[in-house]
Amino acid sequence: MDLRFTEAQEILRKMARDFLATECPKTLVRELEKSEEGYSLELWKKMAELGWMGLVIPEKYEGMGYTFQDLTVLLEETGRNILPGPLIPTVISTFPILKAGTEEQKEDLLPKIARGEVIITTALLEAEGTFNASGIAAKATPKGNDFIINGTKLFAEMAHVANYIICVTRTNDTTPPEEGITIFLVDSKTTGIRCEVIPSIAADKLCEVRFENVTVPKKNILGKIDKGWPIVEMMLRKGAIAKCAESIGAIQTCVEMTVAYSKERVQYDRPIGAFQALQHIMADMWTSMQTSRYLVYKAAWMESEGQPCAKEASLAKAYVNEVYKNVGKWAVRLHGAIATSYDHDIPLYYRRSKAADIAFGGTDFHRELVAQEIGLI
Amino acid sequence: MDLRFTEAQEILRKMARDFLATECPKTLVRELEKSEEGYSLELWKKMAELGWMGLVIPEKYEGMGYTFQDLTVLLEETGRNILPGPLIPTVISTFPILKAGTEEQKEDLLPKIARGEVIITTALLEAEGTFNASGIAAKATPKGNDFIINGTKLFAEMAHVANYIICVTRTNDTTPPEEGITIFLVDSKTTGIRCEVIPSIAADKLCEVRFENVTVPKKNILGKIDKGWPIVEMMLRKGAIAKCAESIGAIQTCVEMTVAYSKERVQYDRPIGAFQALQHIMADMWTSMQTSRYLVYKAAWMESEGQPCAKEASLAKAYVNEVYKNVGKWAVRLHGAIATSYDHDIPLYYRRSKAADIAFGGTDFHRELVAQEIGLI
Amino acid sequence: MDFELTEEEKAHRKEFFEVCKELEGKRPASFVGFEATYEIDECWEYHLYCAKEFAKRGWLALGWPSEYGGTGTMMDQVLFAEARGYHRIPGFDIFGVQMLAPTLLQAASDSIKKKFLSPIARGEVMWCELWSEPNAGSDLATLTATAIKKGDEYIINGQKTWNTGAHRSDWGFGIFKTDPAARKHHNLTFILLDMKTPGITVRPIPYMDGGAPFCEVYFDDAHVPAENIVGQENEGWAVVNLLAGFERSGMVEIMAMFHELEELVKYCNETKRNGQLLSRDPIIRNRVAQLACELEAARAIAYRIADLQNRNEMALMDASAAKIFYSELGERFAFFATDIAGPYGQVKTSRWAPVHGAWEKAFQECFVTTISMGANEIQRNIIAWYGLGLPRMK
Amino acid sequence: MDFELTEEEKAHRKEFFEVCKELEGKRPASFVGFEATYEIDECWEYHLYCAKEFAKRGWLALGWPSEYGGTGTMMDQVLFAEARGYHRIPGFDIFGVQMLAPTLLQAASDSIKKKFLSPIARGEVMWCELWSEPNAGSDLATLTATAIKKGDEYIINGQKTWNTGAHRSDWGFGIFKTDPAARKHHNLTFILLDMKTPGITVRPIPYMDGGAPFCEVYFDDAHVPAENIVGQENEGWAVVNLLAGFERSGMVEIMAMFHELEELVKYCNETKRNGQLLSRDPIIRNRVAQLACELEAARAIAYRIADLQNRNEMALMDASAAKIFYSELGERFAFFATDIAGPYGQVKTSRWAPVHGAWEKAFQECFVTTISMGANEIQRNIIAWYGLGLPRMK
Repeated sequence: MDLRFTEAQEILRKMARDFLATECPKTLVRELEKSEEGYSLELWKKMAELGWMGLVIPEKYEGMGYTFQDLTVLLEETGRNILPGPLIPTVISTFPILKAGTEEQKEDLLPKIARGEVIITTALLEAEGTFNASGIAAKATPKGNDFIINGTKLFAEMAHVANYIICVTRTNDTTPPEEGITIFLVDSKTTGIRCEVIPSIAADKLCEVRFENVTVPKKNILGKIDKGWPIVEMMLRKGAIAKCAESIGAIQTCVEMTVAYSKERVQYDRPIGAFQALQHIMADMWTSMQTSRYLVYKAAWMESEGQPCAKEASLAKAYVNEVYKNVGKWAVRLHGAIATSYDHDIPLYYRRSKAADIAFGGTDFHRELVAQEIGLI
Repeated sequence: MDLRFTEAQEILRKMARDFLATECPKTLVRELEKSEEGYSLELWKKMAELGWMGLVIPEKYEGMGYTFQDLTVLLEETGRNILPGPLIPTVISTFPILKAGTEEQKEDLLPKIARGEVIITTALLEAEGTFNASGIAAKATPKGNDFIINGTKLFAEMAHVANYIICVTRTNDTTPPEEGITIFLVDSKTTGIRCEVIPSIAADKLCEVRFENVTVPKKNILGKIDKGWPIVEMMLRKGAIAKCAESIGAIQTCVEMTVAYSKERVQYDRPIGAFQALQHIMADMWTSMQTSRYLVYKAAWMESEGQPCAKEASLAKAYVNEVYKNVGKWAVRLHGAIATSYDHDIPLYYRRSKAADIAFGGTDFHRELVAQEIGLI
Repeated sequence: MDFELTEEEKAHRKEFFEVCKELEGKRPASFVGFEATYEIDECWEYHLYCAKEFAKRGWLALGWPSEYGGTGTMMDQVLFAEARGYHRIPGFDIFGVQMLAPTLLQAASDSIKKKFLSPIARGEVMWCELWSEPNAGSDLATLTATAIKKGDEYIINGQKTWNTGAHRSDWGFGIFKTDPAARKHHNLTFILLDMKTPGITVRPIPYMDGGAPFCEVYFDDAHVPAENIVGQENEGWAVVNLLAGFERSGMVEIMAMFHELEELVKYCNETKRNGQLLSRDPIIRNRVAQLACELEAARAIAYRIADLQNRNEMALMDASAAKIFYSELGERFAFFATDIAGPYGQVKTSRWAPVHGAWEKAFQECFVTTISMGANEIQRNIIAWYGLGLPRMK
Repeated sequence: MDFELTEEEKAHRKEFFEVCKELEGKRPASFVGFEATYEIDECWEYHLYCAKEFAKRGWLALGWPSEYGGTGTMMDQVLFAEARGYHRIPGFDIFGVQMLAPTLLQAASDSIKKKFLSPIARGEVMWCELWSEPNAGSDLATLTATAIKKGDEYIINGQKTWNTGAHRSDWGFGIFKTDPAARKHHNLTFILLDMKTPGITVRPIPYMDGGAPFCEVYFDDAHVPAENIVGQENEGWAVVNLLAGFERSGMVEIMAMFHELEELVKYCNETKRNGQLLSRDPIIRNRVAQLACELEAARAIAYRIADLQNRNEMALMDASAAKIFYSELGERFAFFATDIAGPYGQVKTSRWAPVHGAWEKAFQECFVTTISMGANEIQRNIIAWYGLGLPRMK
């Protein structure tokens, strides 16, 4: 057991931190929030040069061949700084290709992803807003060598700029909900796809994607017909852990900024950080951060090692969701009015705490998974 | 609107407070906890002289003819001091007689209750421990002019010293659970009744009462056959409000003792009450007390006025249950180790917070009633 | 103890609710939450309209002495607040009507009262508060903005901040250092000033959710008539403390939450997830019920405060407790409602947003009540020090 | 970053768990919670028995230098703690083995080490801690019990309190004022003393639930050999601080809660209310799952501390955070489990009690961890001052 980052991870961390500090200042974050695209192509290209999008892609497909744990190390830094754009959607959408893609699909797409030429996202949620298979109503109907997709997907992050959309569809509605799901790799330029950005608290460009008689060739199926749900579960699990890692970074920034500010801000003739009531709140913020941190590291390690960790992923996500929102709230309150301003950095983190909570499953969704895993019948 | 106690209520309060301070010191409370009976006959007789057991009994039955609100004023004081014994069981068990008793039953029992000659309690709960009608399995079977009761009741407070037991039985199991309940007034000396005290956190002499072929004459039915459940609901409602009033008094003592101790106890060269972190905890204790208080007063007033207040009673009970446990917990923690001792007064209150929570329905039971009342379908 | 209203009070309450309900029908769709009053032009227009509607009924002078146009009782103020809160109607200038007017009635000279009370009662002049400065948030003793007397004027310089609605208001009341040499708490003067005075610049501060309820106000040699002060020169601290006592009635916010709770119940009764109505989910039932409990507890203590104030008794501890409680309940409500909405909890006002995006908005605007009007940490100090008599650490 | 144990560690862990599981089979039914060790005769006998079983395997000297009979590694200590916690096995004297032994190893003279370490490793001598006094709880600087040197003895007078298991223990270590005239923090000496010394009187303090894990200890001219001190005379404060660093490993308590969680799940899976298994109630599922999350978070930080300690790095902040977190989780666990049990949640050990009354007991005994071993308020100060570098108010 050695819970320190490896030397290579420390290098990755430091490079990422320095890079983001220079290349992704908060002025850019705010600018991108207000922009239509929600990401900077220039920054994206530089990230590609650093190999971020190809981090977990094997070297033979032009990736870096790093582990999932290494990815979470990077994401902790992107969370710490805030990095707007399609990094997480693209990286998480890469896993179904790695896991279930044909060699042809891999050879075609993975190098492009690694080079930053292709943005992918996943279109999972629909009108009911549930992460359960029962919520998938978008229908894919076979027609010759193609499938025709009809339905409306919601909250597909960055779909408006994605080149490909991993679309989770229902191909069989006579089976239990989990057993009739098929995943398609859809070219976003295909006729019949319409995309609209939903205004959201984190301005993270969640999209409504409408599929109206969208023709997708059979060869674009990822995995097997009707057998897509385990792949979705894998994405949700990896996505949950990834989001947790990002959240840990964000939580740390909130704690650090609050502690630093409390040492500077003078009221009643002393720094407000000298007031015990505030000290104890900050001690609790730190405690909740640190208890989250190793919970997430453990899940990331297990996932990275290929150990079954549905339980650990859900434990972490259910716990960190609440910690981030709570730490974010206290960061605002301890800063006082100044942190209610759009131009302050703290609300950037606070607003993202709500988006992070929702992404890859909210607290109650994951608690229910935990309940099953710990043996409640 | 005038949220002050009336002059008569102030007199009642003051008399009760002075009486209990003299007659029911904490040494007696601890003694009674350890005793078999759990109450002091001497004290009981003095209470009868003050008219407490007959407070809400009309004057024509030798009672005081006070209102339900007046009763809650008294109970706030008994909670403030802690008064062990069958006051609440007897008073709450009086309501079904007042409400549904025949004139004969009233004339027979009410004066005896008012004079302190008769202790009554209610046997409601059974093995499942639910406050819903579905939990009533004890069966009463007609036989000539009698009913034969079989079943086991649990958590019947002070049943081991009660002269009468209000026994809630099932007389019809083909109807919905609420529609086959009959209430019997049972002489506790009847053959076939066996009583055993269940050791409990508040040492409040909750009893298991076994009914084995217990013969009860038909005339001892309270209300009508199969129509007993609305009477139980009325008792639960009044009991919940009564318990809340008692709890408010207990909460107030916890807050007062903690504040006083924190002004005296010196650590690090100053009274611990000067530490802001503890000040804020005490401010929160006070706030939760005060928000509870007027919630309870409102429910007590509505009940007293005969206004429908199932919602208000459940709102109050669900809220106060948690406040009492939480204030009790912090009272112990702020006192430190000293309040973990059996000989300290604070744990007397803390332990009772758990018993108070359970009596007349726990938090989740009442939250569900609230959910119905606020229109969740 | 009696919670019953008199027949007259019941009649008034009915009328308050009826008028507010009617006004609700005219409310622009963009009015989501009270902060919209200051943020959106049509909402400010609506505010002015409602103010006139209230004024013509005498409702902006409830409980005032009749010589200043007063009508009704202190209790009417409470009942009116309930109606405005429940129906979420602006038109009641909290700075002018709720805070300044009672302060003037108690502490101002006759000439000031004559000059300023009537326009407030008529709903014609809207006020803002000029309190905090960048380096003086909770601690007003470290204020630096100055008002130096020169002849029959004060010359004001410096900066104020977090001034709600300053960009909309006609007049402002503020506190300025008039004797920089004097000792703390005896160097401040409470001054009324016309916001159109040359030398005053107002800049809205963008709020985290994109709105702008707050402003910064800059003073650059702004000349204000010396007669426009309340209380004695250099003794403005006493006026501030007096005014602070009128600041913390939570009834409007609490009743607004009652309405939000009804909307939440409706949403749960109408919305399916996993093939089941949200209202059938025991977890949701349990949590919504707990919100209802807390809300009712908040209302109960608000009534307690009203009862004390009706008898002109101090409600210091209760007011602080109420402020802490309802404002943090507001946070819990926002967190919980956005949770219930699932992925929709993050959606801003748009066709995808439940309840017009009110919950997402509340998730961000909840800080307006926890941080403003004496941050909750300060309120806890007040309860501890002045209420519980706990020693203040030096 | 690697959470994997080495093959050797895995083998050790397996053995620790196997032995503890076996010992669990011999546990008296009256052993409900660790406090029973001190409260009930047969539980104390069981403790002594387990100690011998551990000692003969060398497990009371894990990680010690081999010259003092040490076996295994620091990591083995952690794995052993997991096993003892999960199976709730006493036999490990937290005062002697966990706190005193490492302190002696770092700070005591060779003769002291030689004399005292071996009996600890053999499980033959049980220790108690003599710390707090009636007027010195968290603040040990105000201690008054004195040890005045006379020839080659200290004459001890005064009172100690909240001494866990003092009535059972053979020896005690304590801190006494040896130079009443010297300045704070330089007037205390760390002394080891035989509890059978004439002049020492031990009185158990009844705990709120009727047990008696704590004692008061009175000293009336008790003579103790002057050689029995650790560190320098008058410099006992440094020893206390050293020892405090060994005090706060939560692994045993955390693993005990894991077992309790399993019992809770089992109870919910087997118990019906309103005609339905408790485990089918979504509210219960949700809350039990949240307990599981928090418990796993507690274990994660305990591993973090183990990782630091394995490399001889300081774990000050993490240890304080862990202590706060697991102890308050213990409170939440107790509150929640007694809620789930409904009316049975109030029942003391008896035929009506679920899980032998463990939850009712926990409802009262949860304070042992929040208040003892540096109250959580003190732990929060430690994080704030020494961890976050926040200024300490004078």
